[in-house]
Amino acid sequence: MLNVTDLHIEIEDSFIPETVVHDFDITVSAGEIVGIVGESGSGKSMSALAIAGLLSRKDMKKRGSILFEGEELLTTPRSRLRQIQGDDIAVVFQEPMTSLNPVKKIGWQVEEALRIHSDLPDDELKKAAIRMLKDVELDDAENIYDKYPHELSGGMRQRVMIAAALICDPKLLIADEPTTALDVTIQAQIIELLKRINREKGTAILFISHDLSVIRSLCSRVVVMNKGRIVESGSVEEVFNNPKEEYTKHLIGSIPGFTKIAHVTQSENTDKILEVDNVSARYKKITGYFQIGSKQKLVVKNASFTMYKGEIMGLVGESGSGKTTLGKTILGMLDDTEGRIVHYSQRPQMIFQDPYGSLNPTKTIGWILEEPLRINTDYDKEKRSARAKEMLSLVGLDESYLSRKPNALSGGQRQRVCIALALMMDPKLIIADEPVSALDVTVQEQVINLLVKLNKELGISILFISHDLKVVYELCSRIIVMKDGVIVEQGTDKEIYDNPKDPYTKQLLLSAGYTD
Amino acid sequence: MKTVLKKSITFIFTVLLVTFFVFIAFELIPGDAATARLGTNATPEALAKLREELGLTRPFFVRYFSWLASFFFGDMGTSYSYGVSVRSMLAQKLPITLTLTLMSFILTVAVSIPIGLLTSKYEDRAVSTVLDVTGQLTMSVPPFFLGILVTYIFGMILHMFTPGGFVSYNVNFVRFIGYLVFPAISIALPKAAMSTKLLKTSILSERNLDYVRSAYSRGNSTMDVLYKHVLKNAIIPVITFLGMTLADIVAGSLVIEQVFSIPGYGRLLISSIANRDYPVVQAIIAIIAMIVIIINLLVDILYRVLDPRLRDM
Amino acid sequence: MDKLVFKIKKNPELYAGAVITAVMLLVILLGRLFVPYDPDAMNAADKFARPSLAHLMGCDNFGRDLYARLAAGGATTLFIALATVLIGVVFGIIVGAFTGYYGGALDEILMRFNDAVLAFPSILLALVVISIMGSGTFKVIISLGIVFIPSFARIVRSEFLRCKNLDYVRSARLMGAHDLRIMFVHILPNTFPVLLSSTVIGFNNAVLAEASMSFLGIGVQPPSSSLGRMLSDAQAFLFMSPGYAILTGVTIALIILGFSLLGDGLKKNA
Amino acid sequence: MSIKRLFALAMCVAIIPAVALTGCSGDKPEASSSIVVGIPQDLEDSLDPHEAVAAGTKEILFNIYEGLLKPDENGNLIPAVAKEYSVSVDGLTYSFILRNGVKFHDGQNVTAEDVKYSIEKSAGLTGEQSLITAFSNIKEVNIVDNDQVDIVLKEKDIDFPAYVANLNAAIIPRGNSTPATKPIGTGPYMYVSRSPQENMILKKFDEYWGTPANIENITLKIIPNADSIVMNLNGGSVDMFARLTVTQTQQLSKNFNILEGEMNLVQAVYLNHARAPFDNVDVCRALSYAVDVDNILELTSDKKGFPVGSSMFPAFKKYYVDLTDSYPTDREKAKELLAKAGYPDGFSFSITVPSNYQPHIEAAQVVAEQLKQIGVKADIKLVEWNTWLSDVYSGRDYEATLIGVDASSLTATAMLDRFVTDADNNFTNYSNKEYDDLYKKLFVTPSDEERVEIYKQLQKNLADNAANIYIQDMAEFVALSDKYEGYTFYPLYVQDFAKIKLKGQ
Repeated sequence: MLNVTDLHIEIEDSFIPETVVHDFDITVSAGEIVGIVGESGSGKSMSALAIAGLLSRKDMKKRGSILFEGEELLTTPRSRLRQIQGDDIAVVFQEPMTSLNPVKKIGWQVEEALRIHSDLPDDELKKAAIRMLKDVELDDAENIYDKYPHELSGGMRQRVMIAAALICDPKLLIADEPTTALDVTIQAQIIELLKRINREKGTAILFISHDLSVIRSLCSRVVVMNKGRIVESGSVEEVFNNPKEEYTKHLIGSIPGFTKIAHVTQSENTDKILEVDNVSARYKKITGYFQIGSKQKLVVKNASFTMYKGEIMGLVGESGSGKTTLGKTILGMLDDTEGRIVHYSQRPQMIFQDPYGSLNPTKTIGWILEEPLRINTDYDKEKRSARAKEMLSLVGLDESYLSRKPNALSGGQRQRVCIALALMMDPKLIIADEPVSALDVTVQEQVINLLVKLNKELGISILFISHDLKVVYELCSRIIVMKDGVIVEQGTDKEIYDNPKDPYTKQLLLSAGYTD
Repeated sequence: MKTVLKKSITFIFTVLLVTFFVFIAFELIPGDAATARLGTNATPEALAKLREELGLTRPFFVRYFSWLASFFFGDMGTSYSYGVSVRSMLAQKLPITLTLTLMSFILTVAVSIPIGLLTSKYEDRAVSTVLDVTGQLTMSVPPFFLGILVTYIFGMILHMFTPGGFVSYNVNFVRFIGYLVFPAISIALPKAAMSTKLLKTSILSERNLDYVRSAYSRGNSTMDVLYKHVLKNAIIPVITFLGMTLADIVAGSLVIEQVFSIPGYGRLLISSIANRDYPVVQAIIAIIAMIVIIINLLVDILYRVLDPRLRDM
Repeated sequence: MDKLVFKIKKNPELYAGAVITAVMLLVILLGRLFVPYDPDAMNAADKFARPSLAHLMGCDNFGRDLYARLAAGGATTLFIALATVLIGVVFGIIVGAFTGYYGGALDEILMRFNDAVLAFPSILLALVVISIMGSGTFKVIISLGIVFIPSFARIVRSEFLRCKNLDYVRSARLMGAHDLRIMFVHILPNTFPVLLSSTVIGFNNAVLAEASMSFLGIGVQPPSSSLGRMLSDAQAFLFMSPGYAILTGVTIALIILGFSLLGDGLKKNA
Repeated sequence: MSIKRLFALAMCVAIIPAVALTGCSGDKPEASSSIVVGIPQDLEDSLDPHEAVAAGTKEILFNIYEGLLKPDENGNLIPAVAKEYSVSVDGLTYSFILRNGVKFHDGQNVTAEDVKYSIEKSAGLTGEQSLITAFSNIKEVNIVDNDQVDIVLKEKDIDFPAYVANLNAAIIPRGNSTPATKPIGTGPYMYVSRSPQENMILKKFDEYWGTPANIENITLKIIPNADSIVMNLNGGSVDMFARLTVTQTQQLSKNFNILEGEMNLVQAVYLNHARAPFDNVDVCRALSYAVDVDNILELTSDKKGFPVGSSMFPAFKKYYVDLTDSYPTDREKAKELLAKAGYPDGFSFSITVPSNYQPHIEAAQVVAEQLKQIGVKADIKLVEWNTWLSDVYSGRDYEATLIGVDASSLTATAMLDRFVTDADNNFTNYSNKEYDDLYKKLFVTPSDEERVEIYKQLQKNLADNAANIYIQDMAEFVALSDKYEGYTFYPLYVQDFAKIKLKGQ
């Protein structure tokens, strides 16, 4: 059905034109699910968009051929291309938050492809749209039809995107990282939905992702890309069980969740580092006029746990479960809280999730690192920069980074600087709020190893907050599971992963791929 | 609904604040209505008598609140210099300025939206760069100079209107509107250029967002994407800008009325300030402030109608 | 060389703006330094003299050399606009920072003040302030400065609202930095790109406002002159020597054009 | 609302102005007997003749009101509401014989009661403050019979008839309760309506007792912005404009006749003698030597204007003495005098000028430039008219001011009374013993020749002591469209519309 041969894509953004995709070939037969995997910047999305005919920017040159049912898409006139788009080829994008027009109703957007490619009257369009919304397992579809995108959750919006794509029953669905921005439980549901549609409707799917485990559970064939070139391709079993290329091996090796790294068994050392006793936190939203009157929402409800010196403890839960708020409450960053928090170390530090927001873009790395010393100590310039250099080398970055600005660094490097920043005051306790979830798999692995090294060598205990059960399995010795602000279960990694008691924990483990 | 209530409270508070500003301002300006009236024949006793008569000797707060109370019930007092009720004077003057402001506003919208669309659609063609440059030029010329150029070219050379030939609305309505066309053009040109540029940049920035790509993926043509998807999002910042420019248009008419000798509020305000004619100045400034704030209120509501994300705020 | 051509193609406004602004500043500087005439020296014989070698741009109604006056007027206008924008930015930052960062009752009240001042058409407010303090270059600067504070305050406030919840601010607070340091050392530098482009726009508005004020007779007072003053004086001789008005008008237009293009260019690659 | 409709709306909105545009091309004012006269300022003070103060108001009210007597274009007093008058032997009682058949604009006949009421009101006998200082000399007003009224004075004052002809002594109907807003008089034109800051409409009074006016209706159009006056004249929307500057007249189109006359005022730099250094006569003389009047005229009004040497202008004919050459420009002498007065390297002072008089502002700039050459720095302080009135005129809080002073009534004393030490309108604080004695002698000498001699000595005194730096009686230009003729100049600050007529009418 789809046959792409030596596709080249060149971009002239900067002065010297840069080839982003080199001789890319792929074939997808009717009803087949093919995956493209690679790290960010490997050109996987670029090639998918080219196939969907969405790369029409003037500073971009495309060579090679894209045959779709015998028709050459690269050279067809736009008018013909427009007939195919939405009817035969449909696309689902990564960011559910921004891929829907914020000022238009859901129903109108779902039925849009049908309105373009058919001349059904409006009421027919509405019926088709509602049927489609039900088909993607959205309950009370009639009600959602008249809602606006901002009124739905991320998962529901992704389902709407899929409905909008499949309304004309296309032959090929291109899904560009549809599940990356979603929680693990919803991710599993979307994957199941795609499988069902492929089975029932026979729609071929071209699935693009950087998450190997998702590819493994969905696709029959896979293509591995790195820096714009195809490294290896073949059936999923072949590639995953005996990868030929070095790069593929390395990629598969760094999938977390199978090998334990840290193994500080919790000996009977009784000296605690942190005690959290019956803590709850409230989030105040000011609604009244002149600050009077406000709605209050309880985000954390009487959580209590204790942490011991030198331990890496996991705090797991989906987005909105209150895990980050609990982390902030422990550091006293929220003022509307109750309950007792006892610190057995001074100046605990925090590492934030979004590497782009956690470093002040206008300052140099050196300045940022020296800031805590400038505020809390009276070290002179030399002493401060010496300490900064020391910390940088500890996290594996050389001195040249001191004079650089955050936006000149990659995501991984920035996260290392955040860690260095946290270490400047040599804390005994670090609260890491999803430090690796925004990073690529290979980079994720490096940061995790760094955290383990710090825990071993400096004895720093870490409260590791995450929604990724696989990373938590690798890293943490004891784990707390939270749901809607309440701690549902806590225990050692064996107790949680081998015989979970709470039904919610079981469901979490299932969708993370731990089928025992 | 609650936000409207909140907004109207801020509206009243702001108007009060504005009138209070004006009152204090007048306390500080040297000279008062009495010296203005008596001029070179002012003798100390005459000044004292006239001040008594005009009630200028009452303490500051008494004067402010009595003015406020009467203003609230629509009685704006009598003008010191004309001896006529302020309301009747304003009833004559404000319609002229309001019509001029309205015409300039309509012209701004009528010019900026089509041209904004045009330049963003054919972005790299020569015509849009030419329009952009002329737009920049009209924005860089002081408004009164633009007024003079318009009068000079259209009035003296092309004789499309007689400079100074203002005709009041109750005399001949068509000629009244006809004459106001050119002053409206002189006010509207720079504002139209600004909003065109804003619309163009807003459209171009909306175009790079994800939902536009998904619209294309469903088979929309460039025109469909522009009209069905982008325009409604792009128009939102332009609406706020247009709302804000209204305050400038009102100020602009103050200057343009001088150039085109239009007896709107502008001239009356300046002479009343010179003659320390408090009631007239107070009334004009309060009314203008109210108009501007009402417009901001309307823009805010329109903002919520256009952008569903704000509806529940 | 073609690397430069590529850059210009990428951001034409920046380069066009920079060139025009540089030329205008050069013209004014040359006028101030090398023109042999004192801008106020009157000479009855040269009344309305045509541009000639002796007087590059001719003379005005008092026989004063127009180029010298344009240079002097240009310098005054630039000085006024700069000083006005300075007042507007400095106080705008202070007001914007505190209202944006702290919020609460202080924010509500100051914002209401802001709305009240913004509800005043700017020239009107300047008119009232001038009538209180009398006219003259410094009075013009103070009155325009006051008028510009609210718009800058509003811009700075929205930037502070955007930045105050970002992680790097939280981590600064976590390190024990007190609020003032966070506001002015951490957050403020991040507002500079937005502040820069609005400063340029503010500068242009100041030049235009000064011209309107001179037209209403409340701007800079003779014999010192600004471009706005000269333009409104030149208007009286429009028919006799149109050169006077046109040259002054073109000077103002080019200065503003240069700065607005520069502003757009800076915004584009900020 | 779909985008298509929004676009359509925008388009049709743009068409409205185009349509309206065609509607206004042919709007030439119809040439029947009407005229549009431009005035720079609205009549912002009261329309009651006994309260009107501003010169701009009085020059218009001259067409609406008349007193018992009336000045003519040569400065003589001609009978108006009164047919004739006679003076008693002791010079204390003036008997006025009323002209019968004189009507007010509301059709009522003028009665003796109206005359008594008007004179007593304007003299301040009925409580209000009188605008004519000399009227405080009136003891009583008696009605002899219904066409004779006697006015009895406290002391002799041979200038009394001139005060009666002053506009502030006009005759108004007793019945009119609101003269300030609804003027009713006996003049050739009657008031119709006004719209503040826009216009005032006057109409010919058909039952006028004297020679009737020619033009049927007059529209006084207010054009506040000096620079758009030329535009409006050339544009054809205004037919006549008085008191133009030279530069404005030079830019008018061919179809305007430019008539030249005198403004009848003394433009000078008035020095505040209570303030150093102007309390030193040598300093005042030094400045007078430094100021070159011809250069001022050359720069500001193309040499048009009549230099004066003292506080009197040529229109007063026999009372005027030409002192223009008392201070020929001599910078060396000026520097000597300055050194002698203790200011070898000059001093600095401020010249306050009202911001609404462009000619005075221009003259001040030239004076400042000239004084620079003797090391004296004069900076110009522009103030609003109202601030000038309160600070400079009544407050006398200034160093020097450049203004034009006119005669409040047709008497020579009106120009000279303000320099008597204790006169309350002596805003220059001039105080000179010989001047005061000479002035008092004026009221005692009956014979005209001696009075003329005293007036001349008073003027010499002002010139010798350089009381002020005298410049000129400015030339006045009136632009009149060639469709009209007959504009006549008066030695007073008035515009007489009655004499204007259509060409060939």
